[in-house]
Amino acid sequence: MEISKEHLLWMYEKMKMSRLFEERMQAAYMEGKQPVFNIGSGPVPGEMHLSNGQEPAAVGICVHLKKEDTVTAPHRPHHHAIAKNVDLNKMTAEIFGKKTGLGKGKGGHMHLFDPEVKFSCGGIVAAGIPHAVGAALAAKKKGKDWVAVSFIGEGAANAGAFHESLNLASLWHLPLIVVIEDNSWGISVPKSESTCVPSNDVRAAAYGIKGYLVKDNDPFEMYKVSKEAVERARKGGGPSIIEIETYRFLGHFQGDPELYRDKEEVPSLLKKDPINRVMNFMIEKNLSSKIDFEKIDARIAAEINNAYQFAMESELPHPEEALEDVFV
Amino acid sequence: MEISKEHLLWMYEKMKMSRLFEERMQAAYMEGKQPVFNIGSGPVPGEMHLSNGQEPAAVGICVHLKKEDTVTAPHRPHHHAIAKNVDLNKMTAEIFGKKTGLGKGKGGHMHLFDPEVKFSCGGIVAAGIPHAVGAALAAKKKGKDWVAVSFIGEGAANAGAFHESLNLASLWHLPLIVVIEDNSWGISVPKSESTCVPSNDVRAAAYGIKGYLVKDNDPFEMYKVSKEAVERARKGGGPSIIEIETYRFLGHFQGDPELYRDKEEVPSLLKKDPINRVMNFMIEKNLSSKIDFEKIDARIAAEINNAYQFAMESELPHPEEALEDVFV
Amino acid sequence: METLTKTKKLTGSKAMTLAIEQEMERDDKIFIMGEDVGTYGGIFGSSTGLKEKFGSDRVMDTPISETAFIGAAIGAAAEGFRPIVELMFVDFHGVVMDQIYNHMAKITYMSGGNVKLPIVLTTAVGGGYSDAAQHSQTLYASFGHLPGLKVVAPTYPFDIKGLMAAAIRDDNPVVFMFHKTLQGLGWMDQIPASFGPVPEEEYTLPLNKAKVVQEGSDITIVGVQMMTVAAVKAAEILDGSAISAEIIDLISVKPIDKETIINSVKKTGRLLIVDEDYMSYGITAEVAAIVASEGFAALKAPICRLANPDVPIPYSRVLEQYVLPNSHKIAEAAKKVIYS
Amino acid sequence: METLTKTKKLTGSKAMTLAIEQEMERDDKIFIMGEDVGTYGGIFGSSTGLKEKFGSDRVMDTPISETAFIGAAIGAAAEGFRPIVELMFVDFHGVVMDQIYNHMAKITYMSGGNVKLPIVLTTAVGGGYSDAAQHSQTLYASFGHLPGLKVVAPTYPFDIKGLMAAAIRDDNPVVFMFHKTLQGLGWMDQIPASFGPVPEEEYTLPLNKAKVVQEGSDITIVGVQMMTVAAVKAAEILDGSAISAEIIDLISVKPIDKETIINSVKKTGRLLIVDEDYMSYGITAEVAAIVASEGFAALKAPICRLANPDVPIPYSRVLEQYVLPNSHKIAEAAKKVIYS
Ligand SMILES: Cc1ncc(C[n+]2csc(CCOP(=O)(O)OP(=O)(O)O)c2C)c(N)n1
Ligand SMILES: Cc1ncc(C[n+]2csc(CCOP(=O)(O)OP(=O)(O)O)c2C)c(N)n1
Ligand SMILES: [Mg+2]
Ligand SMILES: [Mg+2]
Repeated sequence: MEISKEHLLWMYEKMKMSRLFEERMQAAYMEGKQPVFNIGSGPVPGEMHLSNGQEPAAVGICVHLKKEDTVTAPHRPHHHAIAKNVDLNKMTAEIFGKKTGLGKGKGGHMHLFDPEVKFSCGGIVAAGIPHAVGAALAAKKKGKDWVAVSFIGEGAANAGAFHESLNLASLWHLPLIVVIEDNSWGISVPKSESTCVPSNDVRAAAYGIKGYLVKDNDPFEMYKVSKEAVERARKGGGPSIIEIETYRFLGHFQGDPELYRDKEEVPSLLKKDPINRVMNFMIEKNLSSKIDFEKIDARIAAEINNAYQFAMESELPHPEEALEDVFV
Repeated sequence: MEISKEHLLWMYEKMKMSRLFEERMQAAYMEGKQPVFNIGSGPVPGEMHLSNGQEPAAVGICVHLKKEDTVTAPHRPHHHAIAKNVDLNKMTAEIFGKKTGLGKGKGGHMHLFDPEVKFSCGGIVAAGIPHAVGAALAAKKKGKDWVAVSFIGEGAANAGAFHESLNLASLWHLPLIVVIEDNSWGISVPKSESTCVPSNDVRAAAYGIKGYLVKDNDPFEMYKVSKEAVERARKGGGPSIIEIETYRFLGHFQGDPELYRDKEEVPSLLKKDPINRVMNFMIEKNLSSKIDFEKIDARIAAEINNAYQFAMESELPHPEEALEDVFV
Repeated sequence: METLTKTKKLTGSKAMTLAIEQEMERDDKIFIMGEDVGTYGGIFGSSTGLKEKFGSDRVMDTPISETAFIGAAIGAAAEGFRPIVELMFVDFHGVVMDQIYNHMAKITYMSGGNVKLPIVLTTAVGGGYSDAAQHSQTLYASFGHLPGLKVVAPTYPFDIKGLMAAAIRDDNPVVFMFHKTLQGLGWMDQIPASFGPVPEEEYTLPLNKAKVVQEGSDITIVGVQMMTVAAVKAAEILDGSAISAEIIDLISVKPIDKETIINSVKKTGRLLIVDEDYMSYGITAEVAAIVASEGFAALKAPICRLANPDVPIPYSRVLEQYVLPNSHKIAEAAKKVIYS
Repeated sequence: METLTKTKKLTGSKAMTLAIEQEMERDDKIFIMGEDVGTYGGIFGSSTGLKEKFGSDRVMDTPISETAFIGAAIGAAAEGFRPIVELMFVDFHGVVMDQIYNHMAKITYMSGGNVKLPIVLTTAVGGGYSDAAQHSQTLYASFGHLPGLKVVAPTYPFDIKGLMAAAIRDDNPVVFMFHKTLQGLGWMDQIPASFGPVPEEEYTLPLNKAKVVQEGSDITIVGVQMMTVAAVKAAEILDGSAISAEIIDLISVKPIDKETIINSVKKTGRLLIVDEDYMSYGITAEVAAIVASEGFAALKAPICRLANPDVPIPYSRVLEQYVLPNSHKIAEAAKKVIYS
């Protein structure tokens, strides 16, 4: 399949934006946590799950999505949010706990809600899948060709919510796509010790639907199978499962000592950086030049800088605002 | 496969016992509920789920089980209990709410526990599967060849517990067999409106295990595939799924107006009574005679009569005993 | 309320379905999902006749997948629908509590008020008919404890209708607990309280108000659903002993209408709370604590609590009746409060 | 206790794992299951070093399938094992509550005492470090409300060790809630209370007893875990105002040790209860209700409750700190009880 230059560039940009956003976040998170790490300290406290390396999963499918399509993401949500065009300023501000954040500082990094672009995420493994089923049901009820994509980790494919949701979505022929990011790990537990099948695409058989397996974090293949799955869903062809073998460059959360994984693993993964892969492909195919990419990178860096600036300069909420917004 | 006369007779007897037990139960349940039905009245109050027609599922596998093997059953548990040799007197007494019952009258028809033969059941759909996983894990830990069988309805195969349990059991190579009794209905909801695949044996693929489908409530086929599944489990070959198409002769519970099902359905099912099927087979094959069966039936009827006698004559618990047994 | 003249005598079930029907006619964003809510009409009559009227697109039977379909109600609500979703028995909440309390209840807050979830979660509660430990609970407090949910448990048909309409119109998740015995179903105990006058017209009642169902001067008895009914009966017994009981029907489990309760205790000086739920951390605890902290000065005697004594609900009738409060136990308890 | 001489200063985490280790050495029917309990040693250090010592057959990592593996603990316990099973954060209970409250908690009762389930369900509770609405709860009352579970929430390392040993030896399901901040982990807030003297020898402590951690005469302050710690700090502040506070560490969430609390209130006449959990239907409610009903005569002032004001736990530090009780708020509240 040919991927248009426009789409390739879009994927590159979103991947790069996610990566730069997270590199900056990594630093911001460590502020106030040195020399002694304390999870509750600094401008960005609490848990922090970064997605460096997993970008292809997000961009390969979101490139096919519209604003009206729904995305639900798990505890590791930044790459999805960025690929779904979540407001970067408000998202950053939320993670800094500011009043200008998506949730006025109430949600935080694991609970980002941007109804403008129909994005949400949450901290409970697999819990976002039913929400996507509901969005898909709403699309069907409205007679729209909108789809719902639910991103989960490979660990989440063993949770009951996965099964119930896929059965329901298949039964009702809903436009749901579950993307399983297999980064080999559920915190410290390797996939081989959590999932009884080598890859979760085979579980599609349990729901009479189509399952895809994307190997080796391939952004192009992810693009391809996602296109097929999204198109089928839009046409009323029902749900799909896409599993992508991806890479977790960092710890489960920041501060994770990672004693459970081989010291060789990350360096070898880093060699296969998917962002470079797209860039190199485009340069090889003469679709863009090094210079083009430098310009793009600079623009993205500026955008991210703005977002962080906005977040840092924004006001903290007033303490008493904690009592507001329980109900609308 | 040849089935020994002994096994055929065992299956017949247990099926007949279950049937006669339930016919008597049906009458006992209606006592005090006529002319006006009131679920809380009579010697046997509360919900009552009978299994008439579903006997092959229970006997076809339990014939291969030992005392040390575990069985967990759902809200419709009498045929399983009888096939697992649960103490008939105590079980009947329990259902009559008597002090001599399995649970001293605290459990009731949906909560029968006979640790002597490792039988339990419960009122929450699919909740017994994890308990069977635990029993299977215990067997493995002890180095025994014991297996655990969990009976569920086809409706339960769409609950999260089903998925989590099978993944875990397959991952840990546990001797678990999940028997799905597809009686076409989950209360009023037909299978076609609850399960997205025609039969649940295909779901075995999601766990890399073996799945079997027994058609048309066939006790002989149930015997055969169960033998294979149980033997494999005993040898450390891991879990299996067996789905059997079975018949629900009665309502979901007693008192169910059954407005949702075709008036023709039950009469046509009744023609295919599995108990007669076994009996006729044995008579045809000259393994037993009509007279033999009459004798057997009389013996069973007497046994059941004893159990009901025991139950009815037993004392009710003292009210204050309600406060005992929360803890051991 | 005064202007609503045309009333009918309806059961709790009919009052509930009438409210849903009127709302569904008014607003096509409302739909119903749950196990056996379609052709069966709800095991406890919560949707009788609605599938016939509105079709299977708006009254949807579901698989036994509470996490998926109650979670789907959240996703659909975020998209502008107003789902009514049924958890058949409240006893099953444990398979889906995460969706209810971590998501349905918190998303509005976590989104800073940017996502609204107008969902009514209906669920049947209550025992007394020997359905044993997994089918007889009320679990009022299990829902009342957790923030982000409005929780109502109305008793009488009039309140059932008005509160259901209000619950549907509310833009927040409302847990609507209906008591099986108060549905007035043909196959359960027939009690007068399950049958009462209900205006045909549409009306709503506040979700957060308790109601003084009977005035009195010697003791305040707070109950909810079947315990309100039992308290009213107990008041008759007490009448014979010249004790005048004021009966409050809690209706709203969360938030609790402190004002109505405290005002009553200011008048009577004595408080007895009755609950079909478990004692510890239940309604008797919360109401007692409210009064002991905010209405303390009015108390002339120790507060008295009557509830299930922290045991699973036993099957055998004699055992179940022993653990459930009833009018006689209430009358006894009230006398003790007054005379000791 | 007097004879236990050889003590070490240990963190909460070390005290917990030492108890488990000693018990596992004693009894090979004990095994551990949970997410990341193996190589990782438990996200909050509840099993550090145990896999290395006992191997992966006795310290088993599980998939993210709480219903399956916590349910499996029930099945294994019925077969004579004594599983310790971990629910990583108490916040996740909603995906598995059915197994916990309808089965683990009730099977012994429903079987008339014929099935015993010696299970320890460990789970991490508590906030204060901006982990937001789905990872910061304590939910003491969500467990305390339901019958059939013993629920403990110890504060200090000495109690953690003795209670863990007792929980393991108990033949009933025990929910063992350990507070993240009290584990004394290197990557969290370092507080003195998370570090303390612990006897090396084996010992057990009663699962159902509260402890007077500091005697006083003007007011009784009841807390649990971090609220006990905050209360002790508040007592120092109050000391400055010549107010003598008696601090009770609840330890047992279910059953509540009524005697210890009422005896204290008899002495002080005043009661303040502090809880990191939600206010409604929480510890403040239950303790207040106990005293307002069974210790009423001793009360000289309204009972005071301090807890999360029924909102989900917000992420932003300023917001979270606003909703959580702390030593200053406790001191303020205590003064109010005394002076108004
Ligand atoms: C129901 C539930 N159980 C456990 C957790 C704790 N937890 C958070 S992330 C995680 C691992 C998830 O693994 P995976 O789904 O593979 O996603 P990844 O972190 O690898 O992106 C776990 C166990 C949780 N948040 N929710
Ligand atoms: C978790 C849960 N949800 C719903 C129910 C109510 N319920 C009891 S039996 C039943 C239908 C079960 O259907 P199936 O599994 O096919 O078993 P069958 O009754 O046909 O034997 C339902 C919905 C329940 N007991 N538990
Ligand atoms: Mg992963
Ligand atoms: Mg069925």
